[in-house]
Formats: sequence, C-alpha cells, structure tokens
Amino acid sequence: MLTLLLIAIPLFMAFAIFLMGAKSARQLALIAGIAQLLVTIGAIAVHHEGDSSGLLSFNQQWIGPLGMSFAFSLDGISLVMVLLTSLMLPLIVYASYNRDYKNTHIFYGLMLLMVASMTGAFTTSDGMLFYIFYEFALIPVYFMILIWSDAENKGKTTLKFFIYTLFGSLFMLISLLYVYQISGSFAIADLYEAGRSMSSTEQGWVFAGFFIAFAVKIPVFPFHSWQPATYAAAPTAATMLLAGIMLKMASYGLIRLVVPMLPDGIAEYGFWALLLSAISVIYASALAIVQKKYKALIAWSSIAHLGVLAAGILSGNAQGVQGGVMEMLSHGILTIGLFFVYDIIETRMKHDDMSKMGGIRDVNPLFAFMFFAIVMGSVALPMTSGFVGEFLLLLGLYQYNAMLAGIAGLTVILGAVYMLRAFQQMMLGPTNELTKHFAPLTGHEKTVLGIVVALVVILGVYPDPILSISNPTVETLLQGILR
Amino acid sequence: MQLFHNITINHYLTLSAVLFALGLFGILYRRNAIIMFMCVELMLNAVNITLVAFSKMWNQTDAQVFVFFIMVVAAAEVAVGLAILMMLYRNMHTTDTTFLDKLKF
Amino acid sequence: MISEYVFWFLSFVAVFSAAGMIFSKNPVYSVLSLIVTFFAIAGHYFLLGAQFLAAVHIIVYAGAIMVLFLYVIMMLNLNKLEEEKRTLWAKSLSVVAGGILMLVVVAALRRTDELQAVQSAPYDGEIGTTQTLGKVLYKEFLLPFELASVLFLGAMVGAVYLSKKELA
Amino acid sequence: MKEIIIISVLGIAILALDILKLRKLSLPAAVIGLLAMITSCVMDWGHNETPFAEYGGMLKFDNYALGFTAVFGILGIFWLLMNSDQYAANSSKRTDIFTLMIFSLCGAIVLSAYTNLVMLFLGVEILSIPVYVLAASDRKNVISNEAGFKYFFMGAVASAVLLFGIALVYGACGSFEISEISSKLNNGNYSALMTFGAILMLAGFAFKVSVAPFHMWAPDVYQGAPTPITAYMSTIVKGAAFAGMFRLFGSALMPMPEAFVTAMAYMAAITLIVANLVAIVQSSSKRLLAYSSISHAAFMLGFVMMAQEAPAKYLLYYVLTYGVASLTAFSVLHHVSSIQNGDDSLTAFKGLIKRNPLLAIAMTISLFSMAGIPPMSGFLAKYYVITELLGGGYIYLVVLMVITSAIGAWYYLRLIMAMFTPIENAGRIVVGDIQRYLYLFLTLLIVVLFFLAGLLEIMGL
Amino acid sequence: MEKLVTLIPLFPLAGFLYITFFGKGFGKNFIGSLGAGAIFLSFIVSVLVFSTQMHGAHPTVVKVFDWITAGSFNIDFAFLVDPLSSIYLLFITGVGFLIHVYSIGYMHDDEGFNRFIAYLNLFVFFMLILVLGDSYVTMFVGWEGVGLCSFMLIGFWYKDMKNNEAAKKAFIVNRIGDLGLILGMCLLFAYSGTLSFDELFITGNDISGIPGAVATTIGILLFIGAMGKSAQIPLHTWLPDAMAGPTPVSALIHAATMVTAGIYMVARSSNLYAMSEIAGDVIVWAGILTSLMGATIALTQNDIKKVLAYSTVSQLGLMFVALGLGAYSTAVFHVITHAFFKALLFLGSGSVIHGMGGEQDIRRMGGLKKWMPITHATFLIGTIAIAGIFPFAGFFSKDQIVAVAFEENKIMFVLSLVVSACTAFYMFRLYFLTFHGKFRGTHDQEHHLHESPKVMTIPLIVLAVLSVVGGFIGLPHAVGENMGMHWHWLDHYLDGTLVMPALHMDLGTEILLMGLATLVAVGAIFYAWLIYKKRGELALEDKEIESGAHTLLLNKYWFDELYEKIIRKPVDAVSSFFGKSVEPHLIDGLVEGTGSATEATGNKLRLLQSGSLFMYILIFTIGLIALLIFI
Repeated sequence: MLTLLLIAIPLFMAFAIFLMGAKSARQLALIAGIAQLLVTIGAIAVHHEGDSSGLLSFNQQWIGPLGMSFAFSLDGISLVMVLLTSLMLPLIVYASYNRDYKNTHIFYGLMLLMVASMTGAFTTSDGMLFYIFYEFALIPVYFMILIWSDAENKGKTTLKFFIYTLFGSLFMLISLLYVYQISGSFAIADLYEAGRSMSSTEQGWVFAGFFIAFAVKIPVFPFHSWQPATYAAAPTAATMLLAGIMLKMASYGLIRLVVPMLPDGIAEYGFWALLLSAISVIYASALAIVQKKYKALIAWSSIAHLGVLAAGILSGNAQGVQGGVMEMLSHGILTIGLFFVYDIIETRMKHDDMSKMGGIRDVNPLFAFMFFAIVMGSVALPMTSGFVGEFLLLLGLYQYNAMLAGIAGLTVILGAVYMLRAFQQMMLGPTNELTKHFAPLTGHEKTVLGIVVALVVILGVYPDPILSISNPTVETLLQGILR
Repeated sequence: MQLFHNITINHYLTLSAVLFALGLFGILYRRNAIIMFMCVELMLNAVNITLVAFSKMWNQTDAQVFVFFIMVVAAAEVAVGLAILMMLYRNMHTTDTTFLDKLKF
Repeated sequence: MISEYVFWFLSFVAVFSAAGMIFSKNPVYSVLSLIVTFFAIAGHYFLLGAQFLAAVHIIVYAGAIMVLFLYVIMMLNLNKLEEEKRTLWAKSLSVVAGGILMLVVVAALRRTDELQAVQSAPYDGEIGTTQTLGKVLYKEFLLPFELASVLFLGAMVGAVYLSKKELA
Repeated sequence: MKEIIIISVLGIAILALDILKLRKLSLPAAVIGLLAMITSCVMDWGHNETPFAEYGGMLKFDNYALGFTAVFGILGIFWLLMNSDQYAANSSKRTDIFTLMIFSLCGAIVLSAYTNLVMLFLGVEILSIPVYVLAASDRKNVISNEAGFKYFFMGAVASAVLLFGIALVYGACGSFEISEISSKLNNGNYSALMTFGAILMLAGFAFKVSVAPFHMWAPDVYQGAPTPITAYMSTIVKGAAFAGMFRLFGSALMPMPEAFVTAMAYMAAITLIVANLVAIVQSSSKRLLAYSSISHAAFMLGFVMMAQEAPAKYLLYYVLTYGVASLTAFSVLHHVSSIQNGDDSLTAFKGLIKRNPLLAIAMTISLFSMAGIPPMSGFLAKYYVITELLGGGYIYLVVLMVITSAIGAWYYLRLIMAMFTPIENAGRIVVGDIQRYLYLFLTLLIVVLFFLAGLLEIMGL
Repeated sequence: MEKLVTLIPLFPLAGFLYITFFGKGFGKNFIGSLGAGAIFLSFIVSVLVFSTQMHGAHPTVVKVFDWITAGSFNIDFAFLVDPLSSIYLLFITGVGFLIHVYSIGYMHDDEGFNRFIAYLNLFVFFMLILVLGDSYVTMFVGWEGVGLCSFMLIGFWYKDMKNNEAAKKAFIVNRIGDLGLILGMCLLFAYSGTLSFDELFITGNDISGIPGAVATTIGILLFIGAMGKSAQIPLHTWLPDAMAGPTPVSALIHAATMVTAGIYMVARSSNLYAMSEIAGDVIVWAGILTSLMGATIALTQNDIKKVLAYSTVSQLGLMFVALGLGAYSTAVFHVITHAFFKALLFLGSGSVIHGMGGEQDIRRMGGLKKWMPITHATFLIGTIAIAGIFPFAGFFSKDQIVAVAFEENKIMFVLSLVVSACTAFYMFRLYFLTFHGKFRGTHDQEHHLHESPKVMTIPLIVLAVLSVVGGFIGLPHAVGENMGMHWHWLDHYLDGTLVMPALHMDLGTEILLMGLATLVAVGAIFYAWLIYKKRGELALEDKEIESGAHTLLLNKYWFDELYEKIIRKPVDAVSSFFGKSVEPHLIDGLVEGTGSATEATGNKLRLLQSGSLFMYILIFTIGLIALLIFI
C-alpha cells in the first residue's frame, strides 16, 4: 500500500499543481517532495522490522490472460532507489528556487509526473509495468527540455534524445516479450525462471536486447552521443532529474531484470557488454579532460562513472551489485550537487567557461569548500559516498575479469585529473574581473549544497544503513544464479 | 469440365481472363477518364461471364443472381462515377486523367 | 457442334470489339464497340442457358449504362476529343503489364483440372429461367436484395449531391 | 439485424428531415439513432442472431459483428459531434453528408457481419460508394474532386479485382457461404483456382485497407479529401475493411496456406518501410498523418496474418484505439488548418500550445498514442500485434515494426515540436463547446482505454 | 585499555572540526594551542596504549562500527592495536605534536593560520586512521586521507598556480599508486576472502591458501601503491615538487610520517611478502635505484628544501631495501630514527628560511651560525645523525640496513655504502654552505637575520635530543649481546608482528661493518669539509655549469621531462583526438548519418507517389502480378 502512496503522492500533486496554476507551484512541489520523503522513511522503518502486514507490496491483476498486473513491492533495492528519488526531489525543487521558470506550474507538474513514473519503475515487480513506467518517464522530461531549454538547436537535440532512447527501449520490449513467450506472465519472478530456463544462446540474444536498451539510457560508450548535447540544452532542474535519477532506471533495470534473469547469457556473451562499459570509462574521461565548459565536463564525467557502474553490476556478484546500488545513490547525490554548482555559477557569471574563472575560493570560501567536498566525492575519496560504491564495483568487476577492472579502475586516476583541474581552474588561483564580484550564496543555495555535502560525507563514513537494507535482497537475487 | 459440346469451363475462364486483362490494359493505355471507366465495366463483365459459366458448371442459380447484383452495383457505380466525372469536368474542363496530379509526393 | 462455333465466334467478337473500344480515337466509337462486346457477352449468356440474365444484361448495360455514357460524352461534347496518346514508355509499360497479367491469369486458370472432378448433375435448363431466378432472388437473396436498395439510395443521394450546384 | 434496420431507417430519416426542412434536428437525430444502435448491440450481445435464417440469412450478428458495429457506432458518434460545426446547421450539405456517412456506416456493419461473399461484396460497395462521394464532397475544390476521382476510380478497379476473386472462389467451391467454403477447403491446400481467387480477394482488400503495394491512392485521397472525411476514412472505413478482411481470412478462407501469411508479412513489411520513411519527409501534416495511417494498416494486417489464432478482440481494440486517436488528430488538424485558410503544413501548428492548449494537448496525446508510447492505449494495441506475431514466430517483422515505430515517433515529434515552438502574435483558436468537451473526453479516453484493457478479456470475443 | 585507542584519532578530528567551523574570531595562539593540544592528548593516550603493548598485551581489534557489507565481503570500521601500530602511533603523535608547536611560530604571520592548523589536525587524524586501521580498506581510508591533506597543504598558498600544479601532481601520482593498491586488495580478496589484517596475518591466517605466483602479483600491486606514497622510482617525481608547501608540512608529511606509510604497509603485509622472493627483489631494486638516484641528485641541488627532499627520497629507498631483504623491523627502525632527524632537519631549514625571510637558495646563505646558534646546533646534530656517525640515531638504523645487505646481497651492500657516502657528503655540503663561510645574501636580508622564537626552537631541541638517543632502541644484536644486556629492544618488541630475518653475525663482522660504514661516512664528510669549508668553494651558479653529469643531476635525470613526453602529451593528444574527431564524426556521425540516410531514402521513395493515376494503377497491377507469381 505504501508503494501506491509513493506513486500517488507525486501523481496527485502533479495534477493539483496543473490545476492550481503558477502561484504556489514551487511550494506545493516542495511539500510533495517532503511528503514523499516522509513516506519513504516510514517504508524503510516498516521494512526494518519486517513487513508482516504486507504494507510494502501491492498486487492487482490488470490484464489477466496476458499475465500483466499492477504489482508493486518495496524490497531492499527498490527501497534504496526510492530513497534516492525522494531525497532528490525536494533538493531539486529547492535548488530550482534560484531560477524562475515561466509557467511554473507546468514545469513542476511535469517534474512530479516524472518522479511518479520513476518511483513506479523502481517499485514495480511486473516486467511490463517496468517497461511502461520506463517509457513514460521520457515524456515529461522531453517536454521539460523542449519548452524550458534556451538552446537554439533544442528541437534537434530533444528529438535525438527522445528517438534514441525510445529506439533503445523498444529492444528491451522485444526481449521482454521473447521471455514472456516462455513465462506466460510478466511477474518478474516468473521472468527469472523463464529466462534461466532458456539456452545460453537465447539468453545471449535476449541480453543483447536488454543491454542495448539500458546502454542507451545509462549511457554506455557507443550509445552515449545523445547525452552531452541533451545535458547542455536542458534546464538545470531537468538535467538533475535526468542525470540524477532517471538514468538510474536503466542501471536499476540491469540489477532487477538482466543480472538475475540471464546468468548464462551474460556469462557467455556478456563480456562485450562489460568491455564496452569499461571502454566508456576511458573514452568519457578522455573527453572530459578536453572539455572547456564545466557543464560538458560533468556530463562526460558522469558517463565515465556510469561506465564503472554498468560494468560492476554486470559482473553479477554481490560486491558488484551492492556497489551498483550504493553508487547509484551516491552518483545521484553527487550529480545533483555538481549540476547545482553549475547553476550557481551560471546564474552569477552567465557562462560556464572554466578558463574564464578562477579565484572564486578567495571571494567565496564557503562555496569553494562545499564544491571541493563534492569534487572529492566524485573522485571517490574514502569517507565520501563515492568511494564505497566505486570500490565495491571494482571489487566485483575484478572477480569477473581483472583486465577489465584495471581498465575501469583508470577512472580513479583520470577522474582525479579532470575534476581537480576543473576545481583549480575555477576556484583557485588569482581572482579576475569576472570573479571578483562573485555574489555570496543565498540562503537556499547554502542549504541545498550543505545537505548534499552532508549526505556525501555521512554516506561515505557510515554507509552501512543503506548497504544493510539492500544486502539481503541482493543476496536473494543472486542466489539463483551463483553456481 | 465440359459445359457443352467441346467447350469446357477453361474456355470460358480464358475468355474472361483475356477480357479482364484487356480491361486493365485499357485503363493503363488510355488517358481519357470515360474510356478508362468503360474499361472497368469491361472488367466487371469478364467477371460476370466467369460467374455464369460457373453457375452452369455447378448447376446452381446463385451465381446468376450474384451477376444480377453485380449489374446493380455496376449501375450504382456508374451513376456516382459519372457524377464525379461531370463535376471534375466542370472544374477542370477536361477528362484527361494525366492532369490529375495536384496531389503527389 | 454448332454451339461450339457460336462460342468461338462470340468470343472473337467480344475480344476484338473490346480491343476496338480501347484503340478507337473517338469515344463514341468506343462506346459503340463496347456495346458490341456486351451483345457478344449476352450471346454467351444464351449459350450458357441464362436467358433471363442475357435479357437483363442487354437492358441494363446496352440500354442503360452505355446510354448514360453516351449522354455524358455528348454533354461534355467529347466526340473527336483531341487526346494526344500516352508517351511511348507509358504505352509499352501498359502493354507489358497487361500482357504479363493476361499470361499469368490464363496460365493460372488453365490449371483447373480439379474441376473435372465436379460431377455435374444432369443439366436442367430451368436454372436460367426467370421463374427460378426470381424464386432464388426473393428467397435466399432477400437480404442482399434489400441492402441493394440501401446501396442505390446511397448512390442516388451521392450522385444528386455531387451534381447539385454549391449554394452559399 | 436490428442494427442494420436502425441504421438504414436513420439514413432515410435524415433525408426526410432534409426534405421537411428540419435540418437542425439532423445531428441529434443521427446521434440518438447511433446510440440506439449501440444499445441494441449491447442487448443482442451473445445471441448470435442469424436474421432470415429460413431465407438463407446471409448475416450473422455474433459478438464479433456486434462488437465492431458498436465500435463503429461509437466512432460515428464522435465523428458526428466533432464535425457538427463544419457544415452550417441548416444547410442541405450537412444532411447530405450525414446521410452518406450513415449509409456507408451501414456498409461497415454488413462487412463485419456477413456470412456470405455476396454480402461481403455488397458491404464493400455500400461502404465505399458513399465515401467516393464524400471524398469529393468539397465540390468547388479541384483537389477534393481529384481525390474523389482517384479514390473512386481505383476503388472501382479494386472491387472488380475483388469480384473476380469471389467468382473464382465460387468456382472452386460452388458456394458463396463462408461456412461451406471453409468446409470445402481440405485444411489449407487450396486448389489452383481457389488460391487464385483468394489472392485476388486479398489484393482487393489490401487496396481497401491501403496496404502496400495497393496503397498508392491513400496519401493523395487522404490529403485531398476534406479533413473530416479523411478522419472518417482513416477510422471507420479502414476499420470496417479490416473487420471484413479478418472475418474473411479468419473464418472463410481458413486455414490459409503458409505462402499467404508470408505474402502478407512481406506486404506489411513493405508498407511499414514505405509509409514511415516517406512520412518523415512530409511537410504537410495532413499527408503525414495519411502515411501514418498507412503504417498502422500494416500493424493491423499483422492481426489478419494471425487471423487463425489471434482473437478478434485485439483487432477490435486496435480499431477502437487507433480510431479514437486518429479521429482526434485529424480533427485537431482540421480545426487548426481551417482557420488559417486550409494551411495544413507543419508550420501551421506553430505555437498551438499558446493558441489553444486543449487542442495541443489532445493532439500530443493522440500522437503519442499512435507512436505507441505507454500509457496511451496505442501502445497496448501495438503490443497485442507484436505478441501475436512473436507467437507466430515472425520475429523479423516484429523487429521491423519496432524500428519503424521508432521512426514513427520521429515524425510525430516533428509535429509536436512545432506545436510547442512559441510564435508571436498568434491569435487564439476557438472551438465550439461540444468540440471542447469532446476533445477532453477523447484525450482522457485514449489514456483510460489503456488501463481498462483488462475489460477486453472478459467480453467474450 | 585498548578501548581508549578510539580516542586517539578523535582528538585531532575534533580539533579540525572545531577550528573549521567555530575557529573564526579566536586568536592565533588559542587556535594553535588548541590544535597542538589535541595532538598532545592523543599522544598521551598513545603512550598509554603503547605501554600496554610493551608489557606484552595481545594484539586487539577495536570495532568502531559496521562499515561495508556486500555479500561475502564484510568490513568493519575497526582499529587494530598491536606493537607495530602502537609504535607508529607514538612517533606520529609525538613528532606531530612538536611540529604543531613549531608551526604556531612558523605560520604566525600567515592569514591562513587557522586553515593551516586545521589541515594539520586533519592530516594527523587520517595518518592515525592509516596506522590503526584493521583492514586494507580502513588503512586505505587513511591512505587517501593523508593524500588529500597533502594535496591541500602543498597547495596551501593556492593563489599561486604553481603550488596548485604541484599539489595536483602529488595527488594524481599518488592516485596512480592507489590504483595498484586497489587492484592488489581486489586480488587479495578474491583469493583470501577477507581484507582484515587480523584475519589475514594475526589471529587468522587466511593468506596461507594463496599460491606463490599470486602472492607475488599481490605483493607487486601493493608495492605500486607504496611507490606512490613513498616516492619510489618511477613515482617519485611528486615529492620534490611537494616542497612548495610550508616547511612544517614538508617536515611532518613529506619527511616524517606520510611518506613512510608505504613502508608501514609493506611491513604490515610482511607475512605476505615472506611468501614471494620475486616481490622482494622488485622492492629491493626499486629501493636501491631510488636511493642512489635521490642521493646523487641531492649532491647538486641548491634549494635547501630540495636537498632535504631528495635525501628523504634516498632514505626511503634504503628503507625499502631493508624491506625487500626481509628485514622489516630494521626498516621500521630506520623509519623512526629518520622521522626524528629528518623532521629536525626540515624544521631547522624552516627556521633558516624563516630567518632569511623566505630565501631558500643555499647560494644566498652562509655563515648563519652566528645569527642563529640553536638552529645551527640542532641542524648539525641532525646532519651528523643522518650521516650515520656513532652514536647518533642514524648510525644504528643505517648500519643495520648495511649489515642486512651484507648478509643477504653483496651488491646491495656496496650500493648502500655508496648511498651513505653520498648522504654524508651532500648533507655536510648543505651544512657548510648554509652555516659557515660568510653571508652571501642581500643586505637587508642580512639586516634582519634573527634566531627563531622559542616556540620554534624548543621542538628543534627536543628532536635533536631524540636524534641523538633514538638509536638506542635498536642496538645491533652482536653489540647488544656482548654488552651483556639484552638491548635489541625493537626487534623483540616487533617480533610476532613482523617476520624477522635470521641474522646472526659474530661481533667481529658487526664491528667491522660498523667501522666500514663510519669510515665511509667520515671520509665523505671530510671531503665535503675540504671543499666547502677549507677551500670555501661555493655551489656553482646555474649558468657556469658545464659538466654533463652535473647537468644531468641538476635536472633530476629529466624524469619530469620524460613523463611530460611519454604520458602527459600522449594523453592530451588522444583526448583531443577523441574530442575533435572520434566523437563528432564517428560516434555521433553514425547516429546523425542514420537519420539523414533515412530521410534521403524517404525522399527517394516519395517520388514513387507521382500523383499520376497511371502510375498508381501500374503499381497496383505489378503488385497483383507479384502476388500471383509469389504464391
């Protein structure tokens, strides 16, 4: 029941906002976000002392003969993902306070719609429903970018983004249906059984379908080209939603659907997928190194991190998957932090050309300090959330294939290279005309950055609460496939 | 099979086939809407012949009744078709179908 | 024996006048040659023992439809219409297409051996007569008959609507 | 049977209203009549009534027929309401158009209920002949004339082909009754004659439903015909033709030889490719929608391929959802283009979201539905096709469908993008109250149908 | 008792947090004493902990909280208290405390004072985590943490991009090592299923199952990490640049503590290294090469801190030699003594620089002993200690290394003697050039030359004392036994924690070696005295250098240039190649290409729709024919 509540709150608030108009849209969105957060915490509490009353699961047949049903359940992994969503929503809303988007109510309405569908994707235990939510999330963000972007080529960019991702996910549909031909039901448990019963060649093909779908969205190396342009064009809030939460649906899909369903397929044909992921680490890092614009840089860096993520998850052992869960959470937080930094700078300096900055640390040490904390998080320094995830991922990946772990591990070095360069260029060194009058942070900017930093550090120092939520689920997921 | 002396169903089928093809050929060959239209009638008649021949073969009346209906429909079609043709002529002052290319691509 | 010759004769008349319909410059001639074709076809009906149909055929086609055509042609005053022929490639294309179609159809229809199996009940000349036809038409084919009226009504309304002048 | 009586009487009644100069009443009358028809469908549900059985009744109102009849009725009502503002309330044109539409609707019913090839033929003709006229109904407009003529002429040829097919089938089986025919076919290996006839019928129907390579007329006619008529053609006429086709291949000519299904698969593939690729490069939104409707024909053909196994309800669902979506889309297109003197280019949609948000949203939703993006009902419709085809093992066709529907999303998005690109000094577009509420309703329906798809399973079809 | 150990890192952390968040508005003295006090407290606790260990308490694991759980992988955040860690605790907190006190004086006029003290506290915190951590992962936390602090402290004066560059270089080079370390951990986990020191080495013995080849790989991977931290070839280049930071930082981080983390780690894994010959050899060779390189480069440097930096590099090299030869306790011994005298030397140089008003070039100094006697005295002690003259601390530790080398590997023995000769020479060169002769600086420099304040000199004195007596914790076996007293305390203390080499050489050899070492050292010193004191020669100005060898050394064997060429340039080139060509043209080009290709096809296909009825019916017919023929 709680799960339904988690989807219902943003949904109804979205429509409420649509109807109530622009006046108090922000506040309503914020309230929705906080409510969402509270419910999530409640859910975690319930989950903690064992969900005896079935509060966390809900199942209502939809199209019986086709084995589709509105089935939701909040197990450990879902809980973490939901936590991510509902942690980030209020942050993003609050972060967007320093810009006023025209037609506010539409903007926040769409945002909440998107959150609703993402929550659905994270909580559903029905393959078809997952696909549906996965697809639907595309629509609101598409409009958020199309309408509120101020890039001149936004039409082309958004088109590419939409078609590319849609195109990818259609392959997932085919694979899903192919498995469904055997299972006769979309209940994920049945899908697992059916998937594992297939010959490894079949599994390989099905895996290919799934991988293309998720690789486009994660994104993994050759399928990424929609992403930088889209990030560049999108309004910051949309970028945060996109990079922070939405793309996690894909990696979550890897954990939830692919790894437990197609063990043999991955074992035999998965190597290329992992290799591509590893390559995308290097490739994206290399591109991040040559970026001049801060936003482009973080776009690429996020591709690099997600490459590690994908590879680690696909290595299909407890460490990799746990690392994946943790990394999703932390990457979400960090991405939002990084993009919010972009927003702060962009609103003040009207550009994000790093070479034109410098010395901001002198003018605004607090800002620099928080930014530094976030940067350290994203270079996966221990005691920040980034480390736990990345370390576990590498640990898992190493057990799959040492060479790949070596390649992917280069992110440890390259990440430091471009992130530190960016930080030093922007924050350190002498001040110049542009940065001399860098306005101090407003109250809510402080709050948001503060929360982000706090989360990064707390999760880094004491990640156990999160990990111990997801660990049992991960182990049960993998039981079936560990031979 | 033998319909009557030395003449089998195949003869009739062939005849109707020839007429049918001829009709289609005519449609392709001519540009004048009216002539093309007549070719359509020809095709319909080819069908009629087949049907009558079959009714003889199966020794049933249904086919002939069907032919009857075909005539009815043909008449209706002609009525509408000629009406459209007239209107077309009123607006375009020609019945040459090659001028019908406002809609393309 | 005689009927056989008649068959061949009628067939040739039908085909050639059809060809004439297609190739004649003057639409009026086309109409006339088409009428000839129809007469030939009517002849066939006689041969096949469908007297009533033959009669109706003459009446409907030669008597009604073709007259309608003629009327239109006269009204649009298309006799001797100066229609330059299709371009050569178009012609050749149509010839080829028509030819191939004919070949295919004929070839396909030749392979009707299984029809030899059809045992023909001793032919009763009655099936083509007005009486039997009427019986069948008003019994088994009552529903289609009624629906044909709907069809006609629709066609009428349509024709009338189209030939009306646009008011307002 | 009542349905047909009601609909024919309704047609005549509207003519009478025209004569009695009560034209204002024509709309309510028509709507009420259709409602009556739908209710009678509901009442007859499950009776499998065969009217005039003793007179060798040639119609059978089984659930299949009733279901399609009801759907056509519903779509018809939507169509009437949506176009109630097109023709001056007291012009004779209005009554004429409505009458013709009603009559062709009668043909649609016959097509979904026939048990006899004669009826099939009559149905096709009753359906088409009024539509020939409707397509040309914009009398002064050369474009409309051209469309009407092309449609009529090719339609005539097509029905000649169809007829030839019927004749040959009769020759092979010695009967027009589909039950007899299917009994004559000793499971699937057709006689040469039979095959030949079946192919010709297939071709005839392929023309009606505008499947490649018999689709050439569709774009021109759809573009040339007045937009309401286009909407009508792409919803009811197409649906009815498919109803007839499905009934033919599902119950009469069954089981089909493998080659047939393969042929259909190829036709569907060609259709998908041609329609979608050409649609991308269209600048006229009307023509674009025409091509999209062709590509949807390919999807529905998928059901016909599987006609032996696939339950008809999915085709019904497809017809309904696609009908609703494309009706909405074409109506929006009409409302948009008609106020800027018939400009139906993509640019005409610029800034629609400002000029009339409702229209823009309705259009967007319906386009997404056509593109098959959840949670619009169009997604489930396509989903059904794909599952059926996968069940039949036509994986390549499925992949092609998937790829092309991504391409489809491409050109739909071009339209959507136009709607959301702001322009200055754009006057508002106003639509009547009926239309406004109808748009709202249709938009909701598109989504609601998605969630209510479960009901489809319990309606015994 | 061991529970107290949790407090040890907490004090510096608290200090850091307090100074960072509430430090505003307090006087510098308060802040300084706060920072120093925090360290002092943890020093007290360390002493307590150490004493328990010294009285033979068993190694204990103190769990702080559950940390990482992932399937079979379970890491608690736990501290391991055993002789090794406790002795490290002792000198880290001790030296750390002294250097804090020193910095109060040194950094007094810097506006970043609070920041500096806070960073130092944070550093000590991480350093303590590093040595206390019960698992490689926990250790890695400290490992990276000290890296972070070193980054922040090297770039402490962030306005100067040069410092930032140095800081970034340090961080990234360390990162390279860390990758090796991480991979080493992964491999170790893959084979042993745990990363906890306790389970691996002390109570448990989970490494027993590891095959030798794997052990070698693990060893080398871990050693790569050590290379990064402890500036071994080829990852040494960051350390000299790191001198950009304030001098106390160089003393604390880049001499006494952080750079010895590598030695700590290898010593910690001694059981593992004991399983692999090859790994040992690798370490030995890397160590001795580094040592030679460092020593030789130091001969020619003219920046006082650079000389010390390279001497650090070479000393670290020696320590690794010891490690590689299996004499782990000896390495630890040298780490401790080195911590004393190198800290002393750096602080001394700092005091010199302080007095010289920021001047670091020894060619601009000279004769300082009359202005700053205490500095001079202490510096001299340090110099003697590092040169290895009896009975100073350096003598014993270095002599043990030499002895081990003599036992294990004669080449190493020779080379280590060479190193110690060089060491003695360059250190005394430094000393003479700085404190003797006459002043060569500008006039106003001379004008306000002065001895440093107490707060700076007292730590110097303390360290000086330590450098004198520090060596007696580890008298050589032979000597110890023959003096009848069981004095080789350190080995016995560390026995059981570390793998011990079986060294048994008789008194004669022992004495001989000592004599030899001393002889070499003295000879070198004498040579230096001859050149720089007697003849009063000066270091050459850069432009008057012609000898090739000299240039080579002055340019540090062109390592930086080499890396510039073979790493940095290629990476940039590849990156910009990706950015300029691959991404837009290949990857995105494919996507765009597909799009435009589709459109092109569409444009072709639409021509079919020519609008002519003839064409339509023709296609209709063709389609029909096709169907007829197909079926």
